[in-house]
Amino acid sequence: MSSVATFHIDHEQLLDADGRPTAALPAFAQDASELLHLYRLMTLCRLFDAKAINLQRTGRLGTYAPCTGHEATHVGVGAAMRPEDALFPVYREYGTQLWRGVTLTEILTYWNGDERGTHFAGPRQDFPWCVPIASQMPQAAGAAMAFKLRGEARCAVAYIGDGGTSQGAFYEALNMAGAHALPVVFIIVNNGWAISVPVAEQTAAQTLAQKAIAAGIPGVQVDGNDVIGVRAVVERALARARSGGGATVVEALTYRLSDHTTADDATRYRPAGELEAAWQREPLLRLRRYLQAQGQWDEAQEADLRADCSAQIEAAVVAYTSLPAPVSDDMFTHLFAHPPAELAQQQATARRYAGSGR
Amino acid sequence: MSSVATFHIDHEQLLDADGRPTAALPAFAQDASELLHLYRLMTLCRLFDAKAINLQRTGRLGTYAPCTGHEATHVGVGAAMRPEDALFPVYREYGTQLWRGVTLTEILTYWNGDERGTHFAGPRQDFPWCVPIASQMPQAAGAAMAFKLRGEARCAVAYIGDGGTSQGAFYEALNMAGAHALPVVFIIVNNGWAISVPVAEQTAAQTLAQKAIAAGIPGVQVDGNDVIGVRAVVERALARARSGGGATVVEALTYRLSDHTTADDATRYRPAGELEAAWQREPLLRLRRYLQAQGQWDEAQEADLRADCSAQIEAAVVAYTSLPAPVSDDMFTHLFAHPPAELAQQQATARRYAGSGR
Amino acid sequence: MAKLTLVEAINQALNWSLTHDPDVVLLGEDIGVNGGVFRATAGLQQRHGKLRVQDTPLAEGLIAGMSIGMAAQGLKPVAEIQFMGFIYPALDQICNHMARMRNRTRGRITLPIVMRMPHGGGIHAPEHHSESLEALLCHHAGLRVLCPSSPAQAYGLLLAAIRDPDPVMFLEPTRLYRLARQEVPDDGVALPLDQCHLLRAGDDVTVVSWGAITHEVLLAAEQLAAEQIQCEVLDLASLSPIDHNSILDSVARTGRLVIVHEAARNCGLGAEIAATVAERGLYSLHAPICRITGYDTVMPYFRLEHDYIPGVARIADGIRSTVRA
Amino acid sequence: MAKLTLVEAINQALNWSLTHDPDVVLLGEDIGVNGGVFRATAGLQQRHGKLRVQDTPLAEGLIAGMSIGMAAQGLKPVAEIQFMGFIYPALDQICNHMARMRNRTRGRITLPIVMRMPHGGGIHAPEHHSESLEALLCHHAGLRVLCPSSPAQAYGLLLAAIRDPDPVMFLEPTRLYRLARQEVPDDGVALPLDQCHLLRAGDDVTVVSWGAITHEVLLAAEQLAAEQIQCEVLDLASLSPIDHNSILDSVARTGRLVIVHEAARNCGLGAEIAATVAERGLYSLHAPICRITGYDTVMPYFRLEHDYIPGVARIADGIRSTVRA
Ligand SMILES: Cc1ncc(C[n+]2csc(CCOP(=O)(O)OP(=O)(O)O)c2C)c(N)n1
Ligand SMILES: Cc1ncc(C[n+]2csc(CCOP(=O)(O)OP(=O)(O)O)c2C)c(N)n1
Ligand SMILES: [Mg+2]
Ligand SMILES: [Mg+2]
Repeated sequence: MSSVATFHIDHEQLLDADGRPTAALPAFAQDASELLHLYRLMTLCRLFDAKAINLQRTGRLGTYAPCTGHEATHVGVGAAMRPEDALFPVYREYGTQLWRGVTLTEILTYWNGDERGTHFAGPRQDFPWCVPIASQMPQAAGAAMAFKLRGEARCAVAYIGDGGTSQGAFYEALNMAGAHALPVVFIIVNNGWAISVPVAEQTAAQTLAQKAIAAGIPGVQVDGNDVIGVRAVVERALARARSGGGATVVEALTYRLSDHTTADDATRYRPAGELEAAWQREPLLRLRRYLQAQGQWDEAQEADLRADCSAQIEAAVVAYTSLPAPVSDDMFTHLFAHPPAELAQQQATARRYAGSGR
Repeated sequence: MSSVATFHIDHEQLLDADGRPTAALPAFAQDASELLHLYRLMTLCRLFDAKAINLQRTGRLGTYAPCTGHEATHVGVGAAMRPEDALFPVYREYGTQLWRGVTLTEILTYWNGDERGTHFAGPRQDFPWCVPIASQMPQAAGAAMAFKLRGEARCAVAYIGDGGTSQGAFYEALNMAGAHALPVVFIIVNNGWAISVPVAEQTAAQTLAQKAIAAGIPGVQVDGNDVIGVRAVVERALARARSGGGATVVEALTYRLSDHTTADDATRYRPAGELEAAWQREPLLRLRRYLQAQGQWDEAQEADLRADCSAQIEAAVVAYTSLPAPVSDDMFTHLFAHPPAELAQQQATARRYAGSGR
Repeated sequence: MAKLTLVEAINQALNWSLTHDPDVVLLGEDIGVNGGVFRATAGLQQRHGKLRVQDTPLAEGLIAGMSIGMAAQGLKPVAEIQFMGFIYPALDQICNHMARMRNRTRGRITLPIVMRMPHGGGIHAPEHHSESLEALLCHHAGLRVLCPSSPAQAYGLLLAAIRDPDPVMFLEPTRLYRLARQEVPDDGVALPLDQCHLLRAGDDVTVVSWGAITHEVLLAAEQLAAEQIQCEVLDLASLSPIDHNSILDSVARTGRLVIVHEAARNCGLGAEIAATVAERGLYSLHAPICRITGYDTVMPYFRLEHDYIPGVARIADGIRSTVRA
Repeated sequence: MAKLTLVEAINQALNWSLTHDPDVVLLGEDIGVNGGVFRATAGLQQRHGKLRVQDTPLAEGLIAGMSIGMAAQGLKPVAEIQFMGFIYPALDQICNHMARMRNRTRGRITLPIVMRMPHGGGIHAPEHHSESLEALLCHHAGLRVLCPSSPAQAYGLLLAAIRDPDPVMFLEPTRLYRLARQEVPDDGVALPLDQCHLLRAGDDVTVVSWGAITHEVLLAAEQLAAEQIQCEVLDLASLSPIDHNSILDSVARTGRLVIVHEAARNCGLGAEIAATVAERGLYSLHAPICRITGYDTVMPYFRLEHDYIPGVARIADGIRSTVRA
């Protein structure tokens, strides 16, 4: 037997759990204002999450998928992208979306069962949340193909969870991106769990980044709680993609510090101690420690930031709750550019019975 | 960055294109009668293929998928399996099926559009031909799960083509087999082409064996024109699976020396010279050369074998052509164990109009 | 005897099957420790072990395909698809293989599989969690499709499904999972397949429906009774095959037919029922057939779901007009 | 002007679109150098280049999903599924996304996609190469579904499909690919969408069908004309939405309705047509509606396919009984 191919998977971490740099930091991280920008958005995500969960618990929001624990990954990816790139989210990557212009009000509107939440005023080319797991992946490859065909220096960025890596669509997209050297970066958010199924039951692969090897593209792991590492790794992958180098898979290792959604109860299935241990590695703390150590952050600033975030969130909640209720016509208006004549009758029926359903 | 995982893919070849051993041969290959057994079946496959193509060209058979060029892979896999294992073929792996007891008559019956061809008298647990590409793969994982649950020392063996490795179902099955250490061996027959699409357009992966890395299971390449190598590699993989070691992916490198099917014309898309070059590496020749060099084979034996195969084939053709025609009831009889009452009426209608369709 | 909700009745039927038939194996996403997102399999892994109640990787095509491989080797897989809106990746396995294997192999390979899945809307769930896609499955020969409307039916039909030697799609109305309780003896007695159920007798109009919306239909029938309109309410229960004879018999007496379903109208199951009556029972009809269905729109996000799902008022009006036509 | 077969007319429409609209991109399996297994795309890659006529890896879900991503960024993908029996892996993308994206995003993201696929049997092909699955697609709101029955229709409808801003499923009857030739000017003129076509006028009975089987229907109508039975033959062409008004108008005149399709009967498109007439045209009917369809069995391997597909005799008998009822 002779060896015909060799592969390895690298892991990147720039800031450890204590907020200490483990290597020379990239240029953007030399600029304190850049890091503060990241930290502010991460904090907004964290506080928004708490608010959204509270709204749900008090009957003012539908089922909600929290992002607590993922802020470094989500914000890091957002910061690495350019506005003209296209994002293919799953359902909890608010940090990236907020960076790109989606509003808190839109997020709340969506989770309250209203299509108007998916009509992003900001990043018009970004895809909406994608519930059927992994189906966004081939779509991202398609967008990348469009950019390539048109010779545009734009990239697609697609998210997927650890659970999502078990779906065929995930591999199909990676394989296509490899075969055509498409400008797309796939971000696997390995948060340890797919609802109740731990990643070790999902796959025997020791890393999820190595799934890239099947597609003949590079795969790299990054500490997903290290926003500097995430941004650096994703920036490199995007630069490579933008210059015709093709796709990359980035596995961000993080942890879902919340329930899967507000409809879930993680205490039913998570082993004792795991959650507590994960809180020690959480992303905000380490960045704050680093900023404090650099003399860039103090208690007062923290308090100001929190007050500022809370005000933003409250304003968003007000805007959200004051949206007029959707009407039955909304089911029909956007179905087709040229609606079939037959639909008019149904639309009239719907109007007649609007509000009379249980 | 630190490296967190390393992988390599091995390639096995025991007999080179000139029929010269490239390493010590395994025990079974020390026994000339074993090798002659393999050679005989490979020859039967080759001659059967010619006959089937001829039957199709002369209007006595439907579209047929030839196996010429793949005989070493197909027969090698068959020889490595045990009768109690379960086979999940695609559509052209006759060598494996014949080894296991499927008959030439059944093969012809199938390709002539008749379900009776899929009712194997021999290996009752083997799956029939599977046309929807890659869909056999999760089924094989399921069979392996059944063996595992019941504590049986049996394995599933699933075939897939190079083109089939682009389908999500392929990866889903590999991943599952890894996650549960299932007794299954996946044989990727890399014959260079998926109809008109060459493997280089199918994927950027430099080997197809490395697709196994995505699933955390071993992947190995073998010269698919070397029946000794194929049998050895698959025997090892099966022994591992049978003893609880889990799944393996075997990539057999071979070449489709024929058109995709009799409905295809490969001259439309294959580069000049490729076919001719591939004929230099074909599987029968090298085994014959080896046997001749060992003094185990001569012209007279070859002539006898060919006559014997032709007689078998002619007998099968006679049996096939003398099968009574299927009847319209055949559409209904095996649909359900307990057919819904409503179907009786349709069955009667079908009988009334049987044979009257264009 | 404790009264059970529909989801508890399902749990009881699964437990009974696991206990009495060593070939029964459960598989699906989050059905193990977590007991299923609706708790249908709660406690079963603890009781029957990790091998017989298996969490799978997140891949519906895999779940269906594995079920085929397992069933062909003699097991009786009962697979869960977490929501019916996620059935699509499994359709290749279900339609191209599960439905066909017995026929394809002339009875050599048979597939006693049950695919369970929550069906329908009305529970304020996110997008794709409220779909009614029974027509897709019913269009494929070789499958049976069931949809219970009460805890006792759920228990008896699920047992029947698990015991049937052929694949059965088992649609569980989410709106009913916890709506009402009923005594459901754990006696292992299955209900017959291929039959519809009479929920209410009446002479003025035949109303056919199934699953969750039978409850709105019964409420409408109640209302109409006060107006002297007596509805005969048939619960299909078996969506494929349809018990057409029972429907035709009823229409022969009432002369009027209303079909109510939650799924989209175009090519929904209601069309098949209407078409069959227009073929085999046309001369019984005293009025046009009436379908009251979801609209030919996408199932909306939940704020509008009760404008999509036929409500009691819409159903009552449809029946009223049919009776008065 | 050269007379074209149906598959040549499709090639011509694709070539016209590639030539006149830089946003049009073709993708699929074996559509490039090989020109498609039916030669529908023959010569197009040579003429328009590898970027605009792309061979994809072998994955239908990928093809559909990529089409969505491409369309959302402004391209007009025309994707080929090699045979309709292989549509299943693409259904998640088609039904959960393609059909819904405009609605989901309130018109922000629109998807001008055409999915082309060979439809139906009768060409002695292997298993899974002869399926008629239009009902699956028609049941989903947000999609248009077309099926031409002549070269000129194929050309005009395919151009219309490519120009429509919403996703269109384009079903190509394999039996007709090379059956007959017709003059088809390459003038870039599209046919209107959402309309059925009158193939033959008559007063005694309305016969509705689509795709390949329209030819058997016309042969039957010819035969019956000799018996003084005048059939009005409507070719649906647009399978979703259905042009119900034209059917109802015709039935209002003839009083009788026969529907002929190759797909399985249960929950087939014929049911929708019959149901609609039983609702909106019941009082016109002088006889029971009659559906002549494929059976509720698996499409058999090809030796029996002509026992499955309704033949001229079965169609003529069905029409005859309907007229005499
Ligand atoms: C096709 C499909 N199957 C099942 C589900 C139900 N479901 C929603 S989220 C989820 C787990 C996803 O886990 P992962 O991909 O790790 O993402 P995470 O929620 O951890 O971010 C499941 C099974 C779904 N949405 N889509
Ligand atoms: C799901 C599906 N899509 C498309 C096809 C049509 N088709 C039949 S064989 C084939 C190519 C298969 O290539 P490969 O997997 O390399 O196997 P080979 O024929 O070379 O043995 C295609 C596209 C199919 N059978 N199934
Ligand atoms: Mg996860
Ligand atoms: Mg191949």
